[in-house]
Amino acid sequence: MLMLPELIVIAAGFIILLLDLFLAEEKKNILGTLAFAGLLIALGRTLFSFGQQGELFGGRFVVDSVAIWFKIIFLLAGMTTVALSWDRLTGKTTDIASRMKHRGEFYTILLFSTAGMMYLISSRDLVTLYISLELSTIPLFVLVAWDRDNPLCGEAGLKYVILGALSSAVLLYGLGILYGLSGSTDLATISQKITHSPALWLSVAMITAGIGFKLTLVPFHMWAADVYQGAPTPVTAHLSVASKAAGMAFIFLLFYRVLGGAFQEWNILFAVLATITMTLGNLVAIIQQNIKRFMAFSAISQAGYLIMGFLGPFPEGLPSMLFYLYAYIFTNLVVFAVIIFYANETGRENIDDYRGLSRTNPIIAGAMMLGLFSLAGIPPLSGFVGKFFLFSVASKAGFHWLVGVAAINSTISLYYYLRIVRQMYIEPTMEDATTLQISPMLAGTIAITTLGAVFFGIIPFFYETINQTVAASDWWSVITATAR
Amino acid sequence: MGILSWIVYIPFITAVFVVFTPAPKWYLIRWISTVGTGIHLILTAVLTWKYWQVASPDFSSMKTATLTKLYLVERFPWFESWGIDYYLGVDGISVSMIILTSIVIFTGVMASWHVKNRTKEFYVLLLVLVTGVFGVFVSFDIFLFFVFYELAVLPMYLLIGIWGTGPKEYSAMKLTIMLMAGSALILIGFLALYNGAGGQTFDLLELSKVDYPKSFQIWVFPLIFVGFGILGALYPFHTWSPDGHASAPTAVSMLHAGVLMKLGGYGALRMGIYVLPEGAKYWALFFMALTTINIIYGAFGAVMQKDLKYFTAYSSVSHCGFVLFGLVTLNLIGMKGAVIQMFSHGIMTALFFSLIGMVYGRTHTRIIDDMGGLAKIMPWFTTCFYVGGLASLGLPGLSGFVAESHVFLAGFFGNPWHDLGIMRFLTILATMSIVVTAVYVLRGLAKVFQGPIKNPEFAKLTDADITERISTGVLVFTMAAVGMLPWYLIDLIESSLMPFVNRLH
Amino acid sequence: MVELLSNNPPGIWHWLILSTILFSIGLYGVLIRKSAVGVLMSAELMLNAAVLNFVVFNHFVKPFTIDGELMGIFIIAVAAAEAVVAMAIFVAIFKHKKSIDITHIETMKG
Amino acid sequence: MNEGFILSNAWLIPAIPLISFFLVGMFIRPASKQAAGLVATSAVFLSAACAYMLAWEYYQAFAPEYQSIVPWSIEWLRYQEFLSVSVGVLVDPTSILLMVVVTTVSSLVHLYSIGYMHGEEGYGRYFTYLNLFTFSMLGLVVAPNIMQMFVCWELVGASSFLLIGYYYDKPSAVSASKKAFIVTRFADLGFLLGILILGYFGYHVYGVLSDSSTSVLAEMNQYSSTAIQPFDFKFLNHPAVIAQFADQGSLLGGISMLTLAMVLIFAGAAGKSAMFPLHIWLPDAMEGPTPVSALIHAATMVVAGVYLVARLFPVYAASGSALLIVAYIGAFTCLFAAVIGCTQDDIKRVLAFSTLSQLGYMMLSLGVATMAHPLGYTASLFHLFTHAFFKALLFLGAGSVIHAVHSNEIWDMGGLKRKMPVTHITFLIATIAIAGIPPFAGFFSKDEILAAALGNHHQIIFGIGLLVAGLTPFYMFRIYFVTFWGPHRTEGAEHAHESPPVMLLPLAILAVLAVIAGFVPMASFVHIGEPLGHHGINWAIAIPAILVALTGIGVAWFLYAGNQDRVSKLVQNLGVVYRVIKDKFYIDEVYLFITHNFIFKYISRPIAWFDRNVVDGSMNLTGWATRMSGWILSHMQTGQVQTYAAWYALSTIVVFGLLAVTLQ
Repeated sequence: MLMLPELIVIAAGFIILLLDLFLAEEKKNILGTLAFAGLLIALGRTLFSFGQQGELFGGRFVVDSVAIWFKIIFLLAGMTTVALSWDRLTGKTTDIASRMKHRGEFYTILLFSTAGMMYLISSRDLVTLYISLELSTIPLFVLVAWDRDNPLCGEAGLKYVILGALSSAVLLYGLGILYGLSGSTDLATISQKITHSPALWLSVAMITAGIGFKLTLVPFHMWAADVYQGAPTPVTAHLSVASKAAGMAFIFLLFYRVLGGAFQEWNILFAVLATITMTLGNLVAIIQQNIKRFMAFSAISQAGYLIMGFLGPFPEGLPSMLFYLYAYIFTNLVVFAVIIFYANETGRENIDDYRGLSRTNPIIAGAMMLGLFSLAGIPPLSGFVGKFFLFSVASKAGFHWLVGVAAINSTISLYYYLRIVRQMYIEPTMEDATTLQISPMLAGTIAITTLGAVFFGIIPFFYETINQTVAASDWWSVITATAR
Repeated sequence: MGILSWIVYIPFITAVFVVFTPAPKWYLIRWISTVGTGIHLILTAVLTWKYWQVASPDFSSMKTATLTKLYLVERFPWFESWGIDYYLGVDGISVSMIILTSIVIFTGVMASWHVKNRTKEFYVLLLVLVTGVFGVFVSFDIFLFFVFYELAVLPMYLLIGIWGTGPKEYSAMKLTIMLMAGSALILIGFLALYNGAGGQTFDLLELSKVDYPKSFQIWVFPLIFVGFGILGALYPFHTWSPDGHASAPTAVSMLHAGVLMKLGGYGALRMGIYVLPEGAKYWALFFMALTTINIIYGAFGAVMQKDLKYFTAYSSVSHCGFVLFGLVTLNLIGMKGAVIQMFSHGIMTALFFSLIGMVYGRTHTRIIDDMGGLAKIMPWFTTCFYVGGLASLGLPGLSGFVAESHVFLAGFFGNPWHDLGIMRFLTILATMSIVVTAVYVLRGLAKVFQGPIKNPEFAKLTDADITERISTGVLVFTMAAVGMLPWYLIDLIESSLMPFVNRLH
Repeated sequence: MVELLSNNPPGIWHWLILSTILFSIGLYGVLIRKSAVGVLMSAELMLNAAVLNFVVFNHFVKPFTIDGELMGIFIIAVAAAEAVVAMAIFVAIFKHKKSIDITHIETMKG
Repeated sequence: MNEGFILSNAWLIPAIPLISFFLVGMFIRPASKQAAGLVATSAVFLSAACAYMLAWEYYQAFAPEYQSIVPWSIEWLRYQEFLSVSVGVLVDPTSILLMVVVTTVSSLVHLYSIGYMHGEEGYGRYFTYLNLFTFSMLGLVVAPNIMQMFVCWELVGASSFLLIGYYYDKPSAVSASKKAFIVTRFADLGFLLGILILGYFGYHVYGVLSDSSTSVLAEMNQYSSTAIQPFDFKFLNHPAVIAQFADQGSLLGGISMLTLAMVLIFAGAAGKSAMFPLHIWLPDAMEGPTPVSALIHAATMVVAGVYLVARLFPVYAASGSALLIVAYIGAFTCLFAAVIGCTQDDIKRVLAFSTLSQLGYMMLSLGVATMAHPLGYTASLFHLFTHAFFKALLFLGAGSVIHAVHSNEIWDMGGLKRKMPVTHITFLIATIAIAGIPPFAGFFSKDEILAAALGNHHQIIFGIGLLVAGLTPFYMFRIYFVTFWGPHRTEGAEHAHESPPVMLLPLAILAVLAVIAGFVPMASFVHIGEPLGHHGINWAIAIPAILVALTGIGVAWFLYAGNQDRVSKLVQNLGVVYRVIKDKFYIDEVYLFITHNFIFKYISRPIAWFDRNVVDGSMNLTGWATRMSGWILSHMQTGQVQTYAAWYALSTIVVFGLLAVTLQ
């Protein structure tokens, strides 16, 4: 039963929705557990179905190794988000302002969004593609604007929803043209029908815009900073990993499956996008004060590195990108977990507020430092390994200048990541500094994600598995088929 | 796990032990680190002996070899699909560098005996850093090399930032960023090497077998050389070094000037000249000019310095200039001189910085003019300082002379590919530095130690205690040993250098 | 008149131009309307342009399939959902600011 | 070659002081001062004994034609194949001569110091340094190759630096030691470059020879325990090699490579031997303890330069112009120093200047020699030999006086004749010896020098030599009269008393040597080319020389033996000339100006500034620019959702354009 994971997630969502109506407030902790359990089971099922390939609904829903890898990401992201939002939803945070209400709806919506993402990577048809995309996006609008009493939240939601609508309109227009050119909504068919023509370029441009929105590629990134800053931090974390991964899935489908053949010589587009994305992200991140906004720009620059994998002979970069996606997600979640922990306890969100954290909570500070270094691409952490592979792909494609830009950029990024490290380690502690209590949930999250961030890169098993399974999947055949 | 892995990981294991020691027990931490590094020192001796056993039979056959021969190799596949291996091995150069590092870290731990503030983190970072250094010296897979390389560079930020003095954040940040920019260049170069060879393997020796097209070598070599050169304080990228060394705590300056700056020379030799001989030939003269500037400029810069650490830092710039200068002469004598200079300067500058740290710990000033007449109060320190100073101005019988005479001779002998006239001219310029060095060393030392006691406060200061005597004594002894019996070191490295030279022809 | 129209049914180009015009109007609205609701409506207009595209292409390129119409219907549905969410958010904002003039919603910048 | 024990183990001679240096320095000194002194001294006496043994065995084994042999040597520094430096012992008459001189004087000075330095703090340190010096000097003397000579050359420089700065809390001493080291260092730069040139061409010639005529190399390898190397003197001095050198053509600016190399090397020699204009360090070096001045700055180290030139004499001879430079610089220094010597009041400084002028003699006599008429060579080394004894004696005598009077100023002394008879007699002997009155030592050597100068038709140099032969007795007797005759001028002089026997013994021994040293048939031992045979005194030159000397003494007696107003009147009349001479022609001031006002002000400080502000500044600028651009870019983020939308639409079009362009 290939669709089981998705169904489990959706079912869990509905169950929570219903229970939420009947349960008394003090009993509602069960909901979080349920959500977590649902995702966990789905994850188990997904892992279990490794190696299976297959399709449903006349090939409109396909499961293969790449899809499975993505689903694992989405499920992990969902679980982490549940874990991260736990204290806020159960009102265990020291800082009152950062508590969140309506956990039932929260979990439901989160699960639906996750399900949408899982469908997204499995879809092989414009219709399903679009539907699942919206299914994954619209709940996020809601989540971003979750805290009704917080004007920033509302502002973030507004910006997100308006720009989201705009981008989906543009995307749809592009898809429409694609449909017009090929007369089919089946991706494989489209990829065989299309030929170079200004209309195709226009549609590609529009699709790129749509994808750029989700993937926060400069110059389609503008919503990111404000939304990340305004949204409740767990949601920000979710956006920064899940939504980006969804964007990745989307771009995989469209550029690998549809435009792959025609796409070989379009490297330059990605080179340019990658360059401006990472550069602008890094430069603007330097001067940020609010750490969430800071992480937004850091995430933008990471997207820049990520799409370097598209350069060069086509499927080459695929495993590297998947690998880096994982590395990035682990690492990013470490940082966000610490941010959430700190905000929960103190309600502080500025970089300067992290002064002397290494004195009060050395272990957490250490985890944060590892996370930041991994983001900056410092060996032997996973962030470095991932980057190294991506750079190598670009270099292999002959884009040495791009490698240079990327390498210099990671130096710049090191500069601003070190700003935080400096606050934590070098600056004197705050006057009112005391050792902060950390909830088991967050502690566990931080521990696991940190281990991930460290060992994912050192132990070759992960990359090699990704590499083999992806090679076994039908993505390569598709590419070679359309490469004509 | 073979001996090389032990060599690399003993510091790390020590660090782990330290991590699990409760922070208030700083004396315990101190002892653990001392014992760990002590064990490492012994192990290094064993390694040297083993290396001698296995390698000495080949010394004669290496004369014509064009490919480095590795010993005590440990190799496991790591990322197979990328051709990345966990690949350790040594040749004479690595061994000499390991000896250097092992001595310096041992003395460094001893010299930072009095670090009471956050001792735990201090030793952990120190040991992690030195793990990276050892890793660099033994890894022959350029991915692994790079991993260790950055591992060695980064802890510096915290070490300087937390335990430093003066404008420490600024210096630490500048140092880290500049060095990381350097490693960015190196990364481009490495990836180019990898993909230029068809993207099959990161094995250095395999890559060195590939003969890259000249045009390729011409643009890759400067990336790698400058990338490493930044760490080797290549002019004009040396400016991190004075501030960094001035702000860093004792042991860190020792390690950084003593060992880390050698990574630059080592990398430039191993990754640059060895893999890209054509590029080296193309650029040698240019870099020779730069390094000449290094030598002269550093020396003259040192004359005017007021702060003992800046003083030493500038002299390091000058002396590291000799390393790179020797490398780009592209002949056996020069490269040998470069490696010996790495060793000699490592010991020498470690001695200087440890002494400065110890004296500073007593006088609480590093300003040369504020001191004076310390010789009466601290005879031990004075003696060590003078031995170091004489070594740095190349007095025969101490290690400095062995290296510098090599380098000068090499510059004068020149090589078949470059205009002898220019090379000699540059060499003559470089030789000028021995006078300038004499000037600043003697002025500085005289101001600090000789003459009447400037500050009555100093009269009640004490001379070196036992740990300080051990650490400085070891360094002085090494320096004199190399200076008087240079042939051991020379035999160690010469045969391993032959391939580098033969490849060029 | 009727004959004229019935004899010269509009071809694909007319429809495409129409959809393009719609799209452009929508974009224009998104860019210059002050009221959030207006902006949202313009966005919907753009979506409709896309819908029109699908339907038209379906009719002219693949007359005997329904993929395009299907897509169109879905889009309309989704657009509705999107509108609902957007409206909810607007309401929430209106509670605080007593206005939904989006040019004044600029707390977060830089 | 089966010869005596010492000859086969000649390394003992330098090794013994070295060992004792380490022993004393590390272990004995901390334990007991007295022991340190005794051990150090006895060690040097031992090596002196070895030196005599060696001389004896050598002259037994290798008469009559005294080959230079290398009984012991090991490879020390291997630059590359066929280019390595060995540490060894070269034994030939010249080196033996020097060994004897060095060990003798050194041991006597050690002995003397036991008394002189008694009660000084750092007594042990003193003897440690002294041992170090003796070792390095012997190493220099026995060097079989130019590299070893350079090594020991530096070491003697260092130990002299340490000894001059012995009173390290006395600023004048400190600056003097710095000055000495830096000036000689500057000279050594020339030496080093010379070595580089010689090494380079030597290496090539070596290659040529080993290809073409291996017989030559084989011949060189005779009598030496390791294979010949390009740095070896034996190699460099070999006619075949020199012939090759000669046609190596010119190096920089048309100067022949040989001349250039030799001039550079002479620069080094001039630095050590304090030839004009590098002489400035020697007078200041008198800040060191007096025995040190006696040993290092009179008898041994300063003659190293002469020795170096002598060692490379064939090569110098091959490039005539270099040798000419040697001659004239020597001659000039000889006169220049003597003139200054006439005006100084510090007894040690006078001696220092006399040392300069005597060194000038040695240099000039080397300069006037040729391979055809090598008399000058012998004369120079002969003078070196005799001078070592009487000059050491003078210094030790002066030391004994200073010890008694606690002042260096001759005008603080006076009338010590009766107070310190032994010192007085010995000092007088030395004075006469240096004045060149027969039958004392100085007479013979000086006579030979003058003969050599005239013999090779260097009239000017001969004239200078003769003139200085007059000046020398004048200034020497000046200080003699002022110090020992006349009334006691100060308290110190009042209460002066004779020094302890341990100091007087060396004086006595040296006095004997100063008398008899002249009778050594030097010419039959030390010579270059074929033996000259012992030619007698050339009275045609001797008589005028003696007369000139006697006039000098007479003038000195007239001016200084009686009342002082004659002097003051004379000084009045000379006026500015006197001032200029007394201030040593302001050479030091010139140097000071160049170093401080030029090098420091116009090179070092600008460089330091440039580094901080330009180089470092540019780095900081980069960082600043990065942050700045970030700040500017951040203004794209206006917070206006419609701006974002506009960007969005615009960039979609741009992407389309990009695609359209790239895909055309």
